[in-house]
Amino acid sequence: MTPPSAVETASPGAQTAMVVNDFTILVATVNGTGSQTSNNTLIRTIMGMGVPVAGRNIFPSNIYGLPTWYAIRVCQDGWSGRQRKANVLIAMNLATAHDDVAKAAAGAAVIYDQPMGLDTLRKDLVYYPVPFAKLVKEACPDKPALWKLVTNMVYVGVAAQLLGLDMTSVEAALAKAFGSKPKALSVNQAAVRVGAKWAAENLKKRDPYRVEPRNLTSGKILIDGNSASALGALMAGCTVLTWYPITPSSSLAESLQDYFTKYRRTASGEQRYAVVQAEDELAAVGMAIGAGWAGARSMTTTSGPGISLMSEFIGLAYYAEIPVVIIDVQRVGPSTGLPTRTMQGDLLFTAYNSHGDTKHPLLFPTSAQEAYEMTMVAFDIAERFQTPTFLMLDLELGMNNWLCDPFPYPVGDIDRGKVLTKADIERLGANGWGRYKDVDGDGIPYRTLPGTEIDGAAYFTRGTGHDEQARYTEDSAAYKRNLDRLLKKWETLRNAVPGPVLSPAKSPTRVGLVALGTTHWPIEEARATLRGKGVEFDYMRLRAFPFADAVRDFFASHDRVYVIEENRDGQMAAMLRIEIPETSDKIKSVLHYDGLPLDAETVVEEILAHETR
Amino acid sequence: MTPPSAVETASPGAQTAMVVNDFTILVATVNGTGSQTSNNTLIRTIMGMGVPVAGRNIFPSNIYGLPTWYAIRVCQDGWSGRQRKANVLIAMNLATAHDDVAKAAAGAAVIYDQPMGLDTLRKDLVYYPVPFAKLVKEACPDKPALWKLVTNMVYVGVAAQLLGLDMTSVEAALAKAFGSKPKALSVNQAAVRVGAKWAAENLKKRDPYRVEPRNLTSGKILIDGNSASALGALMAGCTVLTWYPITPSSSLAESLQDYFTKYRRTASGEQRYAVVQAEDELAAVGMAIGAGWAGARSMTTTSGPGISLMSEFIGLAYYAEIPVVIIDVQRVGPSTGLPTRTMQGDLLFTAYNSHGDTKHPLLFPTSAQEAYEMTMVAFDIAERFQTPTFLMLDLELGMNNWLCDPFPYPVGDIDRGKVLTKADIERLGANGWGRYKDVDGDGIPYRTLPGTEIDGAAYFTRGTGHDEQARYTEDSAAYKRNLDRLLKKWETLRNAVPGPVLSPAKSPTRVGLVALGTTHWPIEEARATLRGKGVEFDYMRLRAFPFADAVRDFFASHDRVYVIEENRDGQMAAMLRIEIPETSDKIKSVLHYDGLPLDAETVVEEILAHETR
Amino acid sequence: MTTSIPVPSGASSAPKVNNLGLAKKDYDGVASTLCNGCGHDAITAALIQALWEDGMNPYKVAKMSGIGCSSKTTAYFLSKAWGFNAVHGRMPSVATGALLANRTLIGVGVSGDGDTASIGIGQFVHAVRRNVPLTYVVENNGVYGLTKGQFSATSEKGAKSKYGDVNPSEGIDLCSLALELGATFVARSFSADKKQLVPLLKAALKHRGIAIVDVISPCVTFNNHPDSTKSYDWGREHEKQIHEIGYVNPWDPQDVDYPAGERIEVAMPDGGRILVRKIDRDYDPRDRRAADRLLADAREKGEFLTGLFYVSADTPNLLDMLSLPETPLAYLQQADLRPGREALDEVMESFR
Amino acid sequence: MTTSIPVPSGASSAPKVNNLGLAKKDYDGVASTLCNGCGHDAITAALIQALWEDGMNPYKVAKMSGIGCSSKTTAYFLSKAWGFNAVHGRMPSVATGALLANRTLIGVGVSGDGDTASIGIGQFVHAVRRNVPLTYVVENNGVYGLTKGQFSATSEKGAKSKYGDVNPSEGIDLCSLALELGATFVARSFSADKKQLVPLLKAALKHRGIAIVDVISPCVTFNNHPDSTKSYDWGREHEKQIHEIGYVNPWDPQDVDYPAGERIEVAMPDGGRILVRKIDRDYDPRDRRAADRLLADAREKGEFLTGLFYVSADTPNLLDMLSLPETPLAYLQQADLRPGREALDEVMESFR
Ligand SMILES: Cc1ncc(C[n+]2csc(CCOP(=O)(O)OP(=O)(O)O)c2C)c(N)n1
Ligand SMILES: Cc1ncc(C[n+]2csc(CCOP(=O)(O)OP(=O)(O)O)c2C)c(N)n1
Ligand code: SF4
Ligand code: SF4
Ligand SMILES: [Mg+2]
Ligand SMILES: [Mg+2]
Repeated sequence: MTPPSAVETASPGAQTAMVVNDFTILVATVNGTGSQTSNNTLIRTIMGMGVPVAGRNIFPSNIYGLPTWYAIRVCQDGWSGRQRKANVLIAMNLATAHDDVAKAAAGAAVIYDQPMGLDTLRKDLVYYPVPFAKLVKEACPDKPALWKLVTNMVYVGVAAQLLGLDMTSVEAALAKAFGSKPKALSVNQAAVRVGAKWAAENLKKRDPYRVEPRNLTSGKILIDGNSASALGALMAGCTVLTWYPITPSSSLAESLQDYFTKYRRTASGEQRYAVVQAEDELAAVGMAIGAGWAGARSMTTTSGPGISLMSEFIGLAYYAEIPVVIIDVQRVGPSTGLPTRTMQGDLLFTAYNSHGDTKHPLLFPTSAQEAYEMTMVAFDIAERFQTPTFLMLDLELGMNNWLCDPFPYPVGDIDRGKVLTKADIERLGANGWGRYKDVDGDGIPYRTLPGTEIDGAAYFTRGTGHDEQARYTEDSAAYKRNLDRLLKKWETLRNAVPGPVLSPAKSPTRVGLVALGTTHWPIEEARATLRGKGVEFDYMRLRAFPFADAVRDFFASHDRVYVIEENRDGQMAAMLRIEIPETSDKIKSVLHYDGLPLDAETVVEEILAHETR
Repeated sequence: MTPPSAVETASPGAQTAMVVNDFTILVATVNGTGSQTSNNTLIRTIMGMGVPVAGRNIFPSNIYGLPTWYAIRVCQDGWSGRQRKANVLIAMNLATAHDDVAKAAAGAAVIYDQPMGLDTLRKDLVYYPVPFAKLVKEACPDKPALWKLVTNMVYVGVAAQLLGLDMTSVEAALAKAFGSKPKALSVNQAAVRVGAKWAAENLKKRDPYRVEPRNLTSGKILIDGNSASALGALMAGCTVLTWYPITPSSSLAESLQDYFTKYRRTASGEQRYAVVQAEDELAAVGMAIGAGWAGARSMTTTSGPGISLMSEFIGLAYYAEIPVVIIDVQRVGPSTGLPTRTMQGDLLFTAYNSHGDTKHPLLFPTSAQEAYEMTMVAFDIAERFQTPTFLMLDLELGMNNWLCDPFPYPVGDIDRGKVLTKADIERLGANGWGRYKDVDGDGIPYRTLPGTEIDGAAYFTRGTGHDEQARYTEDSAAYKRNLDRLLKKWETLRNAVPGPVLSPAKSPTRVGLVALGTTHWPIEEARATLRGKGVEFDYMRLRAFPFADAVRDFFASHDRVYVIEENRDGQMAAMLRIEIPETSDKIKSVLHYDGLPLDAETVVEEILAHETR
Repeated sequence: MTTSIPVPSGASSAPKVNNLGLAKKDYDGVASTLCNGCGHDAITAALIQALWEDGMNPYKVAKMSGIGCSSKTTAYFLSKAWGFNAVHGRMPSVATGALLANRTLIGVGVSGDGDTASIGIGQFVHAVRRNVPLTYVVENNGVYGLTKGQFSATSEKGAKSKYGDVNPSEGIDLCSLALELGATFVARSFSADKKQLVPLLKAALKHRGIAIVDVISPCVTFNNHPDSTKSYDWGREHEKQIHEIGYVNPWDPQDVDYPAGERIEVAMPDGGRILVRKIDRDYDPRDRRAADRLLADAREKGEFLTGLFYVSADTPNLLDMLSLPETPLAYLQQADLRPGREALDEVMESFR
Repeated sequence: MTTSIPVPSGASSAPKVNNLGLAKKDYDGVASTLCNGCGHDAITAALIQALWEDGMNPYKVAKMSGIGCSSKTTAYFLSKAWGFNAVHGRMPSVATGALLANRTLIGVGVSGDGDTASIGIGQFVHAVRRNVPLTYVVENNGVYGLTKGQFSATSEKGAKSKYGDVNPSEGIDLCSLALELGATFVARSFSADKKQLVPLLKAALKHRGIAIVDVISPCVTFNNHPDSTKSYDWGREHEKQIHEIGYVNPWDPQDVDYPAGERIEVAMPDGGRILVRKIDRDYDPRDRRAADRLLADAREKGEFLTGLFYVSADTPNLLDMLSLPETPLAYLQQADLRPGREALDEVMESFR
């Protein structure tokens, strides 16, 4: 089979210079067909060649048969954000192929299943039709049941050949995937080889995209944020996980369960952890709160709908001052929304969650490593401040693969906060302490753990009005004293959470950028682009709510600040306006909220549109 | 029995001039002892004398045996806000009597149960010890079981005599309370008479407080905000009420149920309404949403904890665009808090309730009449804008008695919003409409009601992503289009909700006041006081969220604006800062949050403290 | 199963249109997006058949569901009807509200075992207690399909997941639970047993109260390993019908040549009849205590019984208790609802 | 009731201190703020008695409750213990969490019928399924006391309120529901029957799984009219004990002169024994099917039976299933919990 000549002559990409290690591969398939393993093979192969990659899964809220995409950003400069358009499209799904082609970058290479006949759709692309049906039979003649699955490995072979992937690296990636299943390994190896061989013999490279080996990934890991956070919880000494499944958080709980099983089971079969799959989110957080109250490091994982359901309990934990870690892997709302798309959509609702006067610390990890570290920080804050503490992940960070350095072993010890032991009570005397008394002037009271065997240690926990001794009261003055102390605690907390990370321009600028979470990556990329255009901005990355003094300072030293976030309503801008009123006039919101992660191009365009010079 | 002479000579109040129709009576009793009827008799007697009154119940979260207070503000100028200190104290509860005495205003009259021996506590009060045990036996010799209850009517008689209450008016009030129960009537009449007679014969008036007849209440009603709102719902054509009991909202639902029974039951026993006591708040709002979806005017009533539990459903109703009215009779949070105290504590949480990008209209009634009218407005907004609409009452308005003009019969018709009938669909054709299409450019789509018997009328409602035709979609562009339309709808809504009420000073001032709800009354009183001191302020009373243009204008025309509210965190200030960023720097929060309603004195002090001149 | 009860659910005798003059395709929905072979799709097909044969007015059907693969299926039948895919586990309340607003709607609820027995068990319990007139179909696969295979609360204690995990908690038997709570129609079936499922659904749709239909419906992707009690293999091997069941609508041809006494007939309010014929045990589905015993025995023995366990055709439902008017509340007009000035005056007077 | 089972719960034989050397007043709480005569106060008194006689370590008791008059009562006993008055209807989850964190705690849950059967039925169901080791006392008055007398879900259909309203929905029988869900200890009593209540609570406290104790507890303020099935009058007139019950702790004097065969004895894990003596029927509380029948019969006849309906002393509880270490999770130290560097390296390697 020869590619149609129309394509050969019309392709403008054919003559341009090579584009090496800087492009996006988009694989368009149908979910439930096992393409994940093939895509992992591709990404690991490139990583194995020492070239930085990032893998992004755009999948449906469905188990089988709907369109799904996997985007691999290959970028030797290390940028990992989404790119709007694909340079190499592997089009395997007829249902979306026309649209996929329409959206590809000019000059893109299109590898596709020949019968789809995509090559007439656009003149500016390079087409590589592939007879997958024929090739898969060759690769695996005796197992028709596997053809659907194995087809995916054939495209790996074709792409490997076209992009110049290193076959040793491909084999290593396959070995990693199928190491323990020799039969599967050999079937998949055969498929890759058939694809590569066929491509070598039948396709003429006419597009510019190539991968060339570098030495930029050695020692690095490719990890999803959910696994990273789970690992953080393991290291933080979390002992109780009570959760309810919900995309995109389920894999966090399931990873942690796996780590527990592996690293917290003693030789005698003792399990130094408890995991309970609750019946819903109310029960999940209720259990976590009960466990936190009784002295365990406890957590729950959820996404937006779960936060809504937990609202009553969150207010209880705030007011009764009970440590608990709640991880919200955000997805697109409102309501069930787009469960498999990403958004920074729960910020405002979580920050002030529950009726009455309430505020909660939120942590905003940007990278897998921060997901790991901030999970540990979250437990320390929760126990130190005896308050529900939120780790705000999102689908983009939680469920995608990020290249990063291996995580450092935790330095320093767990901070269990102000807990009085039997000996302490002995020393203080039975009436020498009060559960809700501000002894240290920081608003943080002391607690005892249920089961402490001495008179005077016990206290009564309630969501109703209480005085310093945790006694029931409806007294106005006592109520107000307590609320004021909670505010003082909040003030203490403000400079105890991770402060912002400042990335100043070469010389101070009057205009600043502010962001949080994974938008950091496209923003940094955009800053580099803008720098190339001679436009520079100071940049502050928020790592937590409430806002440390440095946040206020940043606003004070800038005239205009773009607050970039992934939601419609400018939720972070709202929180800044509430907490630091004088920032209000300076804030300009840059909002991205279509469910896809922000990309650098959008940042550049938005900022330039406003900052016309 | 003669009052101890120590009291007679030491009382500084004895010689001062009479204070007529301007003081506060505080009755301190134990709850569950039936004092409510006595207090009602007192307040209705004064009202019957043509003197304006307001009744305020400060009660425990408990059924029997804990302290409770009833404050009657007698004020011929019509001020109805709480006063910090009582001028006439009726001290019937030993548990609080010492504290009650300590907190009374200088010169206050103290009527108390003689054995308590309060008269040595302060020198600056006028004491009237009363031998209630003896008197009650006289009043009702043959029914010892009733003594506890009837004691309360004895104090009515004593107070009536001392304050100069009109006995015909007392009799009328008793007749109103016991009209249908002649036996109870005569027992209570006897008790009042015994008390009055004893007082006439044994007590010498030595305090200055007196009620004198006026003609200021004729035609007026004395009504609690919950009943008023229930009446509004009846008039609005509400047909479905699904609720779960919670203080202070239960009496709203129960009143509405009563009105339904009385005014919506046809002769044949048909009930033109449905009331279901749900199993919890999730179910209550779920049912209301189902009913709103199917075309009924539906509502639910709750308080803070209920709003927290409804959060997931509220987001669904926002995103799927389903009309429903939710009445939040606010109490003190966080968590269970002080269930029988008042607070404007759910503002921020309700305004942006639920995960994802969500915002909801809130209405803030200030008076019983507004509670009545705004309940009707709420139904119109809910249906017109197809969105969950909140009426933000609070315990202060909902459960206390307010004197006001009788309510006008509603003018104008119910607005059921954009509903397409069978005939409409016939005209438009089956594909001629789309459930989530913005046809009119106002962001508000059309809907059909389930059961409309024609092809093409049906659509599918979901909390997941949907396109204009209500079809499931995960498409980024369609998702964003929909979210943007919701924002456009919000813009339309902004000037459709009740705008602020402006009360300018005689000449424009640079400093303004902003408030909402029942704090209006003490603020108006404080403004009068301040005016007396030569200090004037323009004042804007907010009636709804979102904020109409006039709100922005008020801020634009003032340099400094005190936002006065009953919560710790300045929740209304936060909403103003979010929605009208340029107001941020101008806002100064005046916050009152001890669970008691704001009083004028506090307003005066707070403002003067800042505006030192 | 072949039956001599004249049930018009087979292919052969089916008329081209039903009593309303509608073809079966008039009851179709949009294309399913579930996995090939998912039990839920078979239930959808059975529902279409039952709605059609029962001559249900499509415009009056309210298709209510929660969240899950199962809950998605309300989109896959009867596009002429309104559907409401609400939030997870709270379908019953939304359905209750819709029926309050419009008593002429035909409530068809579809849920999953996670949606009903885990997060939704509270609303299930209370909907049953209230006898909400709702056909409540649980597509029961023992797992959360949509979130990838975790155990649901109907998985029996000790059940093994595809990945080898063991379920530590007692499983809920939704049928015996519903009976315990006073349900007025309780049935179980198997998604692969369309012959039984269709008449059961037909009867359920005609029941004027809550009709719990627990349908074991294999999840081919996450819970179809042979030792799973929710798998096709297990179901096919173990299903024991407690009787043959048929549903005869008033307009269906009369079943003439059938000796009385061999079967039990339950008259339904609209004139239809449930016909039940003995297979190997005498069982009267109107006897609640018998149902208790049957299900308790089955649990003890680990049996998978299907059929109509219980029906009480004449218990008043929630709407009956509310004395609603003929006209649905949703359609009442201002004039029907807003009392006159005298009423307001009267109320005002009471506050003077 | 007089019993010849040697139960040390009477006034006469009670020692001044219990086996821990504690006086009964060591089990007191703060003063009650409930209405005079409220059934709940009697249950509090019985709990104090039972905790004391059982020699429960006060410091290890976790008093868990929701919201309601009933839920307040955890403050009215055992001030030496920690109490947690959580949110309405969600006590079971908080209790579960506390027990996970510290398996040595003695979980005592107190709830109301509204708290448990209305808003809380979901968490009740799942706590039972999990066999959480919790004494779960429901102070059942058929109404919401604290919000002034609305019906709760345990009010039977047709019940009339103090104000004349009629309950339109089926009432939930928490005991038969618990049985249905696999509860391992199920009992009912009457707050006015302290003689029975104390030994039942003693047994419940020693049970290593969920112990559901449904106590009819009149609300004198809102549901004590004579025709209310939750009133004192009705209860006193209708209570039928299904047996005499006693609980004997290992350190209690042996019951010697008692002919075997006339009673049933259930051994509890700590060496204590439940003794059950026939009154007018033969009943073995270890027979779950018998319990099913008993309760179904009682429901049919409208009987108010009290006693221990069912106990299974050796079913593994939630904590057993989790293979927890001796040391409570809450007390494990960083060294016990944080894996070493090799472990981190291994995980890192898996992501290369
Ligand atoms: C509040 C909330 N929690 C969790 C989820 C995630 N979720 C979606 S479907 C589902 C379980 C569905 O299980 P089931 O009802 O058995 O349906 P199946 O997919 O098995 O048919 C869960 C937990 C959600 N959508 N909403
Ligand atoms: C979320 C929430 N909804 C409603 C309430 C109001 N509330 C307080 S107690 C109660 C009912 C209590 O009834 P029950 O459990 O039977 O206790 P009882 O007072 O009868 O002992 C309700 C509805 C609340 N506190 N929280
Ligand atoms: S995952 Fe299971 S339940 Fe969901 S569609 Fe696939 S087979 Fe059906
Ligand atoms: S209201 Fe009822 S339940 Fe509450 S304390 Fe009083 S008697 Fe007890
Ligand atoms: Mg399922
Ligand atoms: Mg109760």
